[in-house]
Amino acid sequence: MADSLTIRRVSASPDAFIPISALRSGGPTYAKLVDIGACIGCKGCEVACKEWNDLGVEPTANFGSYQSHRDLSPKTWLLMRFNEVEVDGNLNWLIKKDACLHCEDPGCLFSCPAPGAIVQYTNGIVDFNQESCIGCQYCVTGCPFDIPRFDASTRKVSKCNMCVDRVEAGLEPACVKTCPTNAISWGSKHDMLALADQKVETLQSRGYANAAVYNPAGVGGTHMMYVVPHGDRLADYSLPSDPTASPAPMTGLMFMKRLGAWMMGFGVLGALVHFLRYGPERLDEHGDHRDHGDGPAREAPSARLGGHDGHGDGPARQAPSA
Amino acid sequence: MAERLLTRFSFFERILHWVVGVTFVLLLATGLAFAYPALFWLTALLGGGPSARVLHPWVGVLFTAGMAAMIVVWFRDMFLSDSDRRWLRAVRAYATRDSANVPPAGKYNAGQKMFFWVQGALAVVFVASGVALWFPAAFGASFLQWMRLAHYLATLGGGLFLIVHVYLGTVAYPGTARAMIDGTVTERWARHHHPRWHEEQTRP
Amino acid sequence: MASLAATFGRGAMTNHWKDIKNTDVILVMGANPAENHPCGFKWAVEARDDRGAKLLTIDPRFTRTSAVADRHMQIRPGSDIAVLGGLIRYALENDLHHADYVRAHTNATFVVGEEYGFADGLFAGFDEAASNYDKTAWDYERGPDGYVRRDPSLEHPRSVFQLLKQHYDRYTPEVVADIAGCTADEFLQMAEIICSTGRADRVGTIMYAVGWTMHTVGSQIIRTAAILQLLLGNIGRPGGGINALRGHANVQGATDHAIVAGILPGYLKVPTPPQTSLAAHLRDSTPRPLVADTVNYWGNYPKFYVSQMKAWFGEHATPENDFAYHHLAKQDGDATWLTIWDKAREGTLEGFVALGFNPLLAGPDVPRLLDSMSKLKWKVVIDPFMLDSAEFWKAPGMDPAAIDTEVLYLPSSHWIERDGSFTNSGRWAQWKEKAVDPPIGVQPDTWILSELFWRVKELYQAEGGAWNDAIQQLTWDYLNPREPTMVELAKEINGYDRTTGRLLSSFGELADDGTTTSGNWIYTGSYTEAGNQMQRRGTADPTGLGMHHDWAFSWPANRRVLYNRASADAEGRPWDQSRAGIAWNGREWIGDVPDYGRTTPPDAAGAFIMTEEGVARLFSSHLADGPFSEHYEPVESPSPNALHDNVAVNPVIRWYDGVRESLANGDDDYPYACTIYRVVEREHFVTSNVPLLVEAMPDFFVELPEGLAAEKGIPNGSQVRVWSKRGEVQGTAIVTKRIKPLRVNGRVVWTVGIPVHWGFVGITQGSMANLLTPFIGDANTRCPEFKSFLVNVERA
Amino acid sequence: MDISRRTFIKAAAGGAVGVSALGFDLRPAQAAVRQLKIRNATEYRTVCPYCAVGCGTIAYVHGSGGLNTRNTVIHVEGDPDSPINGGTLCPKGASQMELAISPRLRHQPLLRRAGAADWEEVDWDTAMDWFARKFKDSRDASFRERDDAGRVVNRADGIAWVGSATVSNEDAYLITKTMRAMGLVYIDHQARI
Repeated sequence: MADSLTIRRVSASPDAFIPISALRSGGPTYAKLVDIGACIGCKGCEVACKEWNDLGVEPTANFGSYQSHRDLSPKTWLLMRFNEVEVDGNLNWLIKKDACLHCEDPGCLFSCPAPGAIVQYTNGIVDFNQESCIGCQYCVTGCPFDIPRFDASTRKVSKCNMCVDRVEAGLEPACVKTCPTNAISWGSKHDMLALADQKVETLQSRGYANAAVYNPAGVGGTHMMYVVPHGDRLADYSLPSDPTASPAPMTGLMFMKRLGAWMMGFGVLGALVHFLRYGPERLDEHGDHRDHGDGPAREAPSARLGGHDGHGDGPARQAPSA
Repeated sequence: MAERLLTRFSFFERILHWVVGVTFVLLLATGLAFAYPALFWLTALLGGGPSARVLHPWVGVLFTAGMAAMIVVWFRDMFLSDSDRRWLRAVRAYATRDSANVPPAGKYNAGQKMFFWVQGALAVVFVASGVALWFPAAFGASFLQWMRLAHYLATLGGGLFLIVHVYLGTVAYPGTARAMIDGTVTERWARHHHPRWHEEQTRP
Repeated sequence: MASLAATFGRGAMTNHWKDIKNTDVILVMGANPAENHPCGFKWAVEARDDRGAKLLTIDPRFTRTSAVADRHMQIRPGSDIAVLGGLIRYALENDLHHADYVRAHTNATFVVGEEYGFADGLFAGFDEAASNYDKTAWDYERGPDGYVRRDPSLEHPRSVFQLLKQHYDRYTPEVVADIAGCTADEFLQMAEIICSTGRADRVGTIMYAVGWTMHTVGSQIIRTAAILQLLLGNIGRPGGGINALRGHANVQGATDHAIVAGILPGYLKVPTPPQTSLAAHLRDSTPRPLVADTVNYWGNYPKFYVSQMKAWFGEHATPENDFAYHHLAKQDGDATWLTIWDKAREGTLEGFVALGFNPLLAGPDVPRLLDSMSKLKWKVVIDPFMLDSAEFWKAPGMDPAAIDTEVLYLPSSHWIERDGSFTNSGRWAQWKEKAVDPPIGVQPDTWILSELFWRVKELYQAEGGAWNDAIQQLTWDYLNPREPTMVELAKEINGYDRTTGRLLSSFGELADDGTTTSGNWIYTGSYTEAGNQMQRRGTADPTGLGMHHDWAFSWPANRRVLYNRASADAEGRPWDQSRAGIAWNGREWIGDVPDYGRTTPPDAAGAFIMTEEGVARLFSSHLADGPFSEHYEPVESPSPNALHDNVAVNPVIRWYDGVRESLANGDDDYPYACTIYRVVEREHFVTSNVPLLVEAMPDFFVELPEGLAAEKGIPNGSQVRVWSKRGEVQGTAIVTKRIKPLRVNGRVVWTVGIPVHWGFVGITQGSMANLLTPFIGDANTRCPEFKSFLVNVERA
Repeated sequence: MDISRRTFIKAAAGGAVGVSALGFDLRPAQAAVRQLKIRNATEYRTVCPYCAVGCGTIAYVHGSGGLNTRNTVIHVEGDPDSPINGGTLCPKGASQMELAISPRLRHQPLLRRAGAADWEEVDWDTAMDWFARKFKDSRDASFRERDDAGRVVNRADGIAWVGSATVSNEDAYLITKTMRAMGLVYIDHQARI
């Protein structure tokens, strides 16, 4: 088996946050680079993705756009989004390939409660394993890019797997292979970063002063990076400007889970200690503690009222249910 | 001759208790399975991961129904009285079996009443956050993350309470659990734990 | 392509796809390659990113090509000649033309006769009654030697150069802006970039497609661009050229092999009735040199023609019977698409066969086509898929009971089930392997054609009938006569030496005495004794210019860039050493396969070997509507002709019966300009059978400018109705910023866009765009004016 | 996607996950993914059937080609060697496998009689006989050996043949050769439209 499929992280493992690569050496790390400045929005990648991965067809209807689907879906892992924006009086048709970014620190994986349902290979690919997926959709909430999609009929979540079957066989992902204008490149993360810098320079020389590489640090960088002509207008590309793999509630949750584990442990332990100290309560025939039987006299005479009289028996048994 | 028994909980109340109790344990177990990978095997209680994920909210529906009924049936009994407040101040004495310094309780002591109200409040949190997590498509990611936190905190609270509840109801106080089994307690038990209730029950 | 032949001698994309990477400026106009030729367009993006080339689009819409362009200028549909004419003027006015190139390689120096003139929208020689020109009025002036008089100084007032300057002088930036609707500033910014290539060290290319051809002035639009490229010295050079982007897999090949009215394979001419003998036909078809120093390669026409007749009729083509000259029909008048349907409408056409073609949706004026089709006696449709054309009697609004046309549908196999070759836009004939057998129940085109041939032939043998010698004597020496193989046909196309029986290796070996055969002379060399050259898959690229001579076969003679002699100066030195097409090393030409003899010295003849002038024609008498181009309005136009409204439209177009009445010119009920086009997710009509592509672009739509949509109360995504005087369509509105209002001759003109891909057969159905289009065509090619007409719009 | 084909090598079922702090790790080290679907396919070099860029493609075919088999196209993608497209394909090219095996492909000749509201199925032999008969009759009816001026024209004006710009060069040549020999002049294809 190819080295590139050595697993780096597995969802719902006690230390999903600690890369296994700290323990095992991996193979190459790959990255996909999407040059939005060279993208013609032909949907070649979208169609190639569907064809290669046998995702199937879902009925669509034109909703007043060149965009084929309104949103990603379990059958559409890659969607070209179209947005017409005027920048400094010049019309820009912003076309963005929307698909999994394969974060270095994958929020989906961190969110996933099902062991092994999400894995990250040392080559950078974050892959969903549907056999282990329990359908909780926590990955959807954990993804800062809103990528995974839940299929209600199979109760599984899916997303782009970077054509891991092709990558494993030494091929590039289907979208990369097909892209007519070289707007998608494939190679080692190092090379793609270097290429991204070159592309940014080219864009800047063509007048896109704010051209930038999108490889957000909040998720440790991504294995699908963008070269964005208008780096100052990320929102127009529906790219979050500051995505994070560990948002406040999730950090809180992680902390509380650890704390909670201790608390519950101590809870059980506390009960045990209490039991050992005080033991099971033993009552004398009056309902007093035997071990405290010689304590001070009770103030409440009522406590003994009717103690052994027995005449309260009948009504008492019936009263609550009457 | 056998000791005289007092009826503490009706059949219906016991059903309610166990509906809530069993569902809560199942929810807690599967919930902990989802929270702690090391406990993921607990999903086997509901048929494994995917099935546990499907059933957890439905069990939650049952739990919610039971909880709601419980509240309806019991809430009148659960208001804190002045003597309950005294009881609460003396909780340490209760915990250390210093019965002499525990103000006499009615049918429910203040601890039990607090347990009831806190569980009720937690149930509201469970249900509210649980519904959101059940139908995540209808909510935003950030909101859901907060709901996950809320759901977990409720679990934690409920879990801790459960430990206390089970401990007190079983090994710590023998004779207590039967109130939820055959519905009765011994007079001796009643006189000791709920003197005022015992008094009411035994008043001619 | 008529205009490219009229200018350069050959009617094809001058360069090829990968060559576009070598350019400095790419003007995309009348094309939308990002959508219609994405994988070829990659080379434009590569030039942009790797060379810093400027990518420009001029179009009625901001297209997906514009999305990656450096600059886009919106113009009104049908105003292309004004813009290009303005560019010519800008180049000349600012002395930006490549003077050495123009002097060496064009007919700028040629002196035109005194009769020539241009006034009020008409060139000299106009015959009002016949609506055509007497082209002798455009003849060159001859010198005492019988050859054309030339003035190397370019100062003769009747030199082509001076006439050119004078003719286009009217196309000032203001006039351009007035006609096209852009601003003079926008135009000047474009002009500056485009005309920056008029230097030896810079080269620019033009990519165009049917956005130019589909106008009543289509040929002249291309002519204007060709003239511009010649002035800038961009023809024949790597990274240059004027590149016609073909729309179907084998448009180029099917045209080369002449499934086209008026020509025979290899662009030979169909004989006409006045040519009563072979000699007469050859005399009319073989050009005579106009100057002493021209190769005049078409002078070999007799060799090509006789070899073709030998290929077709073998021993039945003898010198005695004029090589079976009368075996071929003599064509009288036009026989192109519009005329075919006109004949059907008249009722003189009985039968119609459509193979791999959906004529109904192809248009124009579908209501008229339906009427014409219903008058046919019979129709045969051969295609892997059911076509709207085969079911025209079921079209919306048709009553089958009222239609007597009998229709036969034959399911044929498709490309992946057949071997054979496709010739791409860049003239590369690539052999494809057969991957699988056709499904059971399906027959290959070759089988269908052979069966038809044999059954007709046998019927004639059995029962006699009209003269049929040509059928009986047609060469059919295939091993399995009921289904010739692709290899047999490829060899027949290449041709043999009849004396040795060997395959020819070059059209240079063809003879006019019947000793050689060649089905199509430009493909001679494609299947030689060395094997199938079209099947070669060598990837070497020693020049680094992407010529790949070992990959497939490029006609003619495996030449990758046409007219490459012009990539070097008069002495044979490349204009730009870093992008040398060919170079003279003192003994021979090195680089590309030279468009010239390999050892012919640079000064021996003009660079353009296919013209009788030996040079390229800035001034050309080969088109019907003028030696220079002129802006005429579309037949349906939202604007008067700003230059000469008395001759508003092309004066020599053919008006078919009833067409004038079907136009809405000057009618306020149809105020908006409309244009139709393809989108990348679809290819005409066949893709309506491909689920993934239907998913990617599901429904018929109408692109509306934001302002117009607001004015009409049409929200994005709502249903909208668009109608012309001929028909109406309905679809989803895409309200867009990508089409702006234009100010044309002082009034605001809105443009509406409509895609062409839908019909009533397919996974999804939608309106036929050609319900709207007018039944009128270009003066030369009869290519219908799909790209510019008038409509009205409302919310449905 | 048939995920069941994807198998993970699992250390153990049911959440037995490792504790790296203890020096061992029970988490899976490697994963097997869906098998490359073209792994055992035969490759054929062909050319995209859509526009005229002429992209080189590779058709992947399943089936041994043995006597008892009929092969099937399972995938088509770009030929990386092609100097034209370098392996890339637009959406049309990328989905051409679907064109090749479209469920809408027809396998039966159909005939629509005059005035009929629907098709009727005919066999190939009947269809071709019908075709040849119509062709000959219309040719005979419209054929002119000489025009009004008495010049030889040998022309059949009653039949038009259109198409196609989508057939191979060899078929295109055969169409022209055959139809010109039949005396047709109304011959055209998509170049114009």
